[in-house]
Amino acid sequence: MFNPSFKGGVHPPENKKLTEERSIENLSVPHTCFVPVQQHIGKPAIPVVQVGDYVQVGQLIAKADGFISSNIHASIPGKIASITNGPTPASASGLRIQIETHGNFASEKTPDKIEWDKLPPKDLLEKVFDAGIAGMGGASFPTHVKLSPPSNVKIDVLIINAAECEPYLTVDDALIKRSYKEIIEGIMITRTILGVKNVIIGVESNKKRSYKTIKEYLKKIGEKNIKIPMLKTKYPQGAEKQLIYSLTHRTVPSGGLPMEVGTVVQNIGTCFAIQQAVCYGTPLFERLVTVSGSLINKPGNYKIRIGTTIADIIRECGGLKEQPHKIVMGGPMCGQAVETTDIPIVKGTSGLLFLSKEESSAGRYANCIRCGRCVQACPINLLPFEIAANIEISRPECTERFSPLDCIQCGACSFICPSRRPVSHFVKVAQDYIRSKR
Amino acid sequence: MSIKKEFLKGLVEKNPVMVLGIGLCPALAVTTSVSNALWMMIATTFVLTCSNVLVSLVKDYIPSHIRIPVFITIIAAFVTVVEITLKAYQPEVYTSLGIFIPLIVVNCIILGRAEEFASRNGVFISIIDALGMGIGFGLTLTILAFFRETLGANKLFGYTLIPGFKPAGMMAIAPGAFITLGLMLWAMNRIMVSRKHKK
Amino acid sequence: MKDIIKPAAVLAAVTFCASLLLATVFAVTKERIAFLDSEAEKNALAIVLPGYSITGTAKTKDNKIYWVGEKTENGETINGFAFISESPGYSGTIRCMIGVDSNMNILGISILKQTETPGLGARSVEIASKNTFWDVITGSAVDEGIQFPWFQQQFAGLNGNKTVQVVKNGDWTPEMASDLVSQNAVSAITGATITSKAVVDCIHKGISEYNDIIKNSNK
Amino acid sequence: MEIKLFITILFSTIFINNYVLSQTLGICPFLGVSKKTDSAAGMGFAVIFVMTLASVITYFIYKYILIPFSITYLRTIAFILVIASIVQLVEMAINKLSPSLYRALGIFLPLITTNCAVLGVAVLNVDSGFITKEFGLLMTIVQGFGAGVGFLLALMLMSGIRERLETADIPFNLRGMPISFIIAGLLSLAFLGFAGMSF
Amino acid sequence: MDQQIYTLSLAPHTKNRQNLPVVMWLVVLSLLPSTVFAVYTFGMHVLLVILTAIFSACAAEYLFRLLLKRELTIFNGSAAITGLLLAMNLPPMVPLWIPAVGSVFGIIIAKELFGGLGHNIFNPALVGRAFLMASWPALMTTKWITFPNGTMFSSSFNAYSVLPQPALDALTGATPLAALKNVPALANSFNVHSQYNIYQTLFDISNFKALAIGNIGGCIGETSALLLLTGALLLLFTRIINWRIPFSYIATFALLIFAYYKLTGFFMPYHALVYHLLSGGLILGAFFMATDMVTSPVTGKGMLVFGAGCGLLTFAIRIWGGYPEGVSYSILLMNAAVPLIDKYCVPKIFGKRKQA
Repeated sequence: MFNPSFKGGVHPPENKKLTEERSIENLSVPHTCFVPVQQHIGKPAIPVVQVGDYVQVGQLIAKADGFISSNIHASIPGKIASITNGPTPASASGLRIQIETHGNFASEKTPDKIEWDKLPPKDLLEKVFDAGIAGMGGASFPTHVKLSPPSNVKIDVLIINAAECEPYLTVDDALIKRSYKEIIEGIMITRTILGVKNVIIGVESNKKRSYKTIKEYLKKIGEKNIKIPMLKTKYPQGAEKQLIYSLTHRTVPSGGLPMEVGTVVQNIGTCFAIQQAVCYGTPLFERLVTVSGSLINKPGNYKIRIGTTIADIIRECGGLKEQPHKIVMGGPMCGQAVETTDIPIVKGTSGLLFLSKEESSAGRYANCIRCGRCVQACPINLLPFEIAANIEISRPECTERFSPLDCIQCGACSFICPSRRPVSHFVKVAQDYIRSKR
Repeated sequence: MSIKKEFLKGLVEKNPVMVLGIGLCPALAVTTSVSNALWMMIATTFVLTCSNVLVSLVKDYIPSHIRIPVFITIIAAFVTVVEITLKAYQPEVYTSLGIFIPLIVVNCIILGRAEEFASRNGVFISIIDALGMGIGFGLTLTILAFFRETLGANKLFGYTLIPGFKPAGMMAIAPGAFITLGLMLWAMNRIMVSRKHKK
Repeated sequence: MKDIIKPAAVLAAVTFCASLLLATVFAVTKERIAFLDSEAEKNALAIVLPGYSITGTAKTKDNKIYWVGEKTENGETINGFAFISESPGYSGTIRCMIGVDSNMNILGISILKQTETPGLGARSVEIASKNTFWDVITGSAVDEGIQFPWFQQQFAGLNGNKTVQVVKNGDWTPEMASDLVSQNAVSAITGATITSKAVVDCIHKGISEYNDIIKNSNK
Repeated sequence: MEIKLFITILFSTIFINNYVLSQTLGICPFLGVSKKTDSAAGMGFAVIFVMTLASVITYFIYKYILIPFSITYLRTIAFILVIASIVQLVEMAINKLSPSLYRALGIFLPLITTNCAVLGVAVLNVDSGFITKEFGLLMTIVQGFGAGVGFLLALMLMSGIRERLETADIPFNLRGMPISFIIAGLLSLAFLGFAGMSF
Repeated sequence: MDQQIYTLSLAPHTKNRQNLPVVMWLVVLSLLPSTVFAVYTFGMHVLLVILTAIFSACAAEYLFRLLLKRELTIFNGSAAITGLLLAMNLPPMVPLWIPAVGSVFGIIIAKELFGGLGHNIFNPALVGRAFLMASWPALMTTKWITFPNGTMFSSSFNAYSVLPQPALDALTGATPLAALKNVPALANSFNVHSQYNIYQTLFDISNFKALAIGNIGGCIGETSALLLLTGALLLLFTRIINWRIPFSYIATFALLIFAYYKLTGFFMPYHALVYHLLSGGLILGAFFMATDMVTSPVTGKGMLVFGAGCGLLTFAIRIWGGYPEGVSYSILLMNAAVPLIDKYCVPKIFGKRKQA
């Protein structure tokens, strides 16, 4: 009842039942992969292979361009078939490295685990950078950047985001159930890199089993500095600033970064990737994806190679019951609807949903009835309906006093609106207008 | 031609209440009955005509920076004349118009015409202007009063209109005045717009 | 210097002329206004003190005027008193003149001033003509003679020492009169209970204010 | 007892007989300055100030000049000149003493001269017989102040509503003045709830 | 290769199930118990009044939108709710043209002229009622039904037969609140020098029962406190109405009423408090009319202020005002203040730094 939480938020129907109990399955390796060079926030990586080259799994194929960028690795062994533009999650036409399967998988041997606690933090950070890890929660911010705060900033808490507040998605849950030991190790590595002592893991109250698993394991290994309070189930509990507030009651200033209040937030999937990269030198070339929605025949939590196209995944998951109304990459609340099934999975793809019209269509929207639900739901305390009203009558210049730039695009307002108004879309328009004017 | 134009402009195209939006207080307050509205029209037109005449006569002798106080004094004098006369010879009208007789002074129509028209034009044309404006003002009041008296009291000139009809008392008080005038303005706007379309 | 003197002179001249004009108009109408005022007072007194002759006015301690009248009945001289009282109505103040005898029995009231809703509260002073607008314009109107508003008529004969009750029986008819007097009540104007109560309040206020004065002057 | 009387006067002028909404005085500035709440507040405070001041000054003029000389028929002319000069003087004084206040209120002051509610409150002070009563000065002050507060209240409510209606889908011909009258009518309908209130 | 083009749209891709029609019909559903009860106790005429009100509200909206060539919104149910709420605020025996005229005025003047649903400032049902009150007060204050054999007054009055018959008639012919307001005058005029007896009669336990159940004089929809609360619970449970407005409304009102009776030395302050809470339109107003989404504030703080304002005004009108009941006028008055409340009760934006 009194689980820690933030103000506002909504309770979307969870729809996690579809995949909650499914353990992680490996999806068969596709014949062809399209690996985009832009899978993270920052500059796109620069390809370091030529068409016709043969690559091994985990081989570097594109190099980070500068500090805020990430390395890209081959996800399947084979031949570089092309380096051309095509649809990617980031844009309708982005540079993709096409790899066609060639050669064998036998070389994929698990190397021996290294003893990371003997290495200095700088080397650990180097390994994270080499592995090309970017945040697995969705925003895909290069992890090594987050882990190297400026020297004048004092970080005292590391927050691990396992809230997974989006409906349908169960990847974090499934990962915890299977690899909680690795995750805790990853957390410890991250803690060492940052040089902080205290860690807080945020898990929503609807994932009781995962919560128990971690809690018991922590007790067993006698770790006292990692706390795991149970969060109230509420969307957007996993949004960075909301999570920080729920767990520490610190308020990240508007337009500011978590480190300004002495915190760093890492997704739980990222911790797992860090552990893999540091202990085994495995770069990030595959990830867990929840494939769900009412129209897919075999929903589940799959381990999928980066670059696998949606079309391949549909085939591997038993095909579709009928043509979906929408295909969404990510969660239904702030994920992205895609136009074609040619789009590949990237590092930040946590879910792939095949939604029917009943599940996802808003239909025509009606007048705002000023019920104030968007105001109650907004975790940032904005007045979304006012912004929407002004945009609707083409007065974007009047929206500035309602600070649309503070909006985190969580979509709670659109979700809750009884008039079915695309409120967060209107807010986005206002944001674009104000940004373009500056 | 010009005389006709100056006279007619007050009725429609520059109607003080409906178009310029001035002289609203008396328009709302005294329109509980048609006879009140007509008396208001007479009183206002009288003051307006007299002040226009006097202003256009003395306009050349008044230093421009004190013209407003002078105009106000002139208007106030005529208003008081009306006030005293009504009190002496029409005591019932005096009571029912009440405070709105002295308040003719601050009716923007009068000062507005003195400032805008009479202080720039000759005596005769100023009279025409005053008559047009006064009658335009009064006409609006009368129409408003007609709706309010018939619907609000089921009466016309104080006599029952349809025996048995239960009038809507709200029309006789302030809310009725506001709403009726609002609807009249709406109708006027619609007519004006459709006219413009035809042209 | 000239900049100040000339405007000042013009302004003074205009004001002077205006005052002169007004003084003239006032002088012409003065008598008529005075006549109307006294006439109005006389009429009101005739209503609230019916049959009494006014012997003079008196003042209370705080300078409020009241009227004293007398009439001879069965060889005895009876005093009557009239005074003015005010009370807030539905919109604005209601001012009444009230006539009582020395036992505080109400002889009559007259509403001097009210700004109530026409058709509702204002019916306290209106006499509904039975002629309709159409009767008047077709010339078939009947002369109804001088009438007195029924609402004010009801008050005559009530006991001012007791609370006057306002009852909602629908509009007053002569048949209701005896019943109402026995209840010390008046029938409210339909739909204007607030106004009706305000008039009653006005009477209560006036009577309580003048009660002692009148009792003392009687001795 | 006296306190109760003053509360009654104050309450009555603010709510029961609100100058704008139930007596339809001061409609022009009420509609003209109610587009934005900020300017409405500025105007409202300026009116409170001028009304209170005008009540006091006209009280003295009426009691100590007009009555002793038996020239009460000059009431209208005297009051309007006094109000015009008060406004002028206040404007100059504020300009000298507090330029920041002048920036906030200054632009509204000239508009007040033609606000019939100001002359209205002065005339009503006389009409309600406050001048000759005991505590008359206090009563006029309370009435003047209350009238100003009532004006501010009506103006603020109106401007809030009009600001909100900027995004409303009002029929085109109804925008601006007509809908403002409808709002005023509904406001005044709501204010009927105070009718007949007494303590 | 798959050439199918899928729907593109911005997030979110899922929607709350509670959309506009659902909201509207839930409101109707929550009003149903008290409506049915009213028809049962007051008779079939009440059903006609309710149907007339609903029909004319819908017809007015339909015709207005048709004439102005605007989108027809008649099926979103809001006009029907306006009609129903208006009918619930009318005395049971009004002639049928009263609900018709009231609905038409409310819908057209208070709602459609402002641009229809969502743009109106005032609650159309309350505007309709205020219009009827201002226009035909006689019809609006006399058409009550009394229960000669019902619980209200009859049994308790037998116990206090000191009261003369006319006083009994005066009390039973009115609504509970009007009866309460009349006590001093009644006591004076019928020579019952102590008001004690009359108050004791009014505050008899059987009357409180009647107030809760609803077999008592009053407007169509306001008499049964229990059934109204049942409906209100449904709305609170489905989160259609926010608890803040009813809570702060009733709390403020109760506090003021209690303080007033206590401070004026009234001998039965607790009874008076309960009597005030249960009688009149307080529950109907606080849960169903003050909470109208369009005409109430959007922010939490604003809702509390709004409710408190309603409570204060209701208290003032009931105690000092010209009418026995003040709920509808206080809500209407606070409706006017909503834009200002919204403007000045904006919540602090999360993480917003203070302007330097």
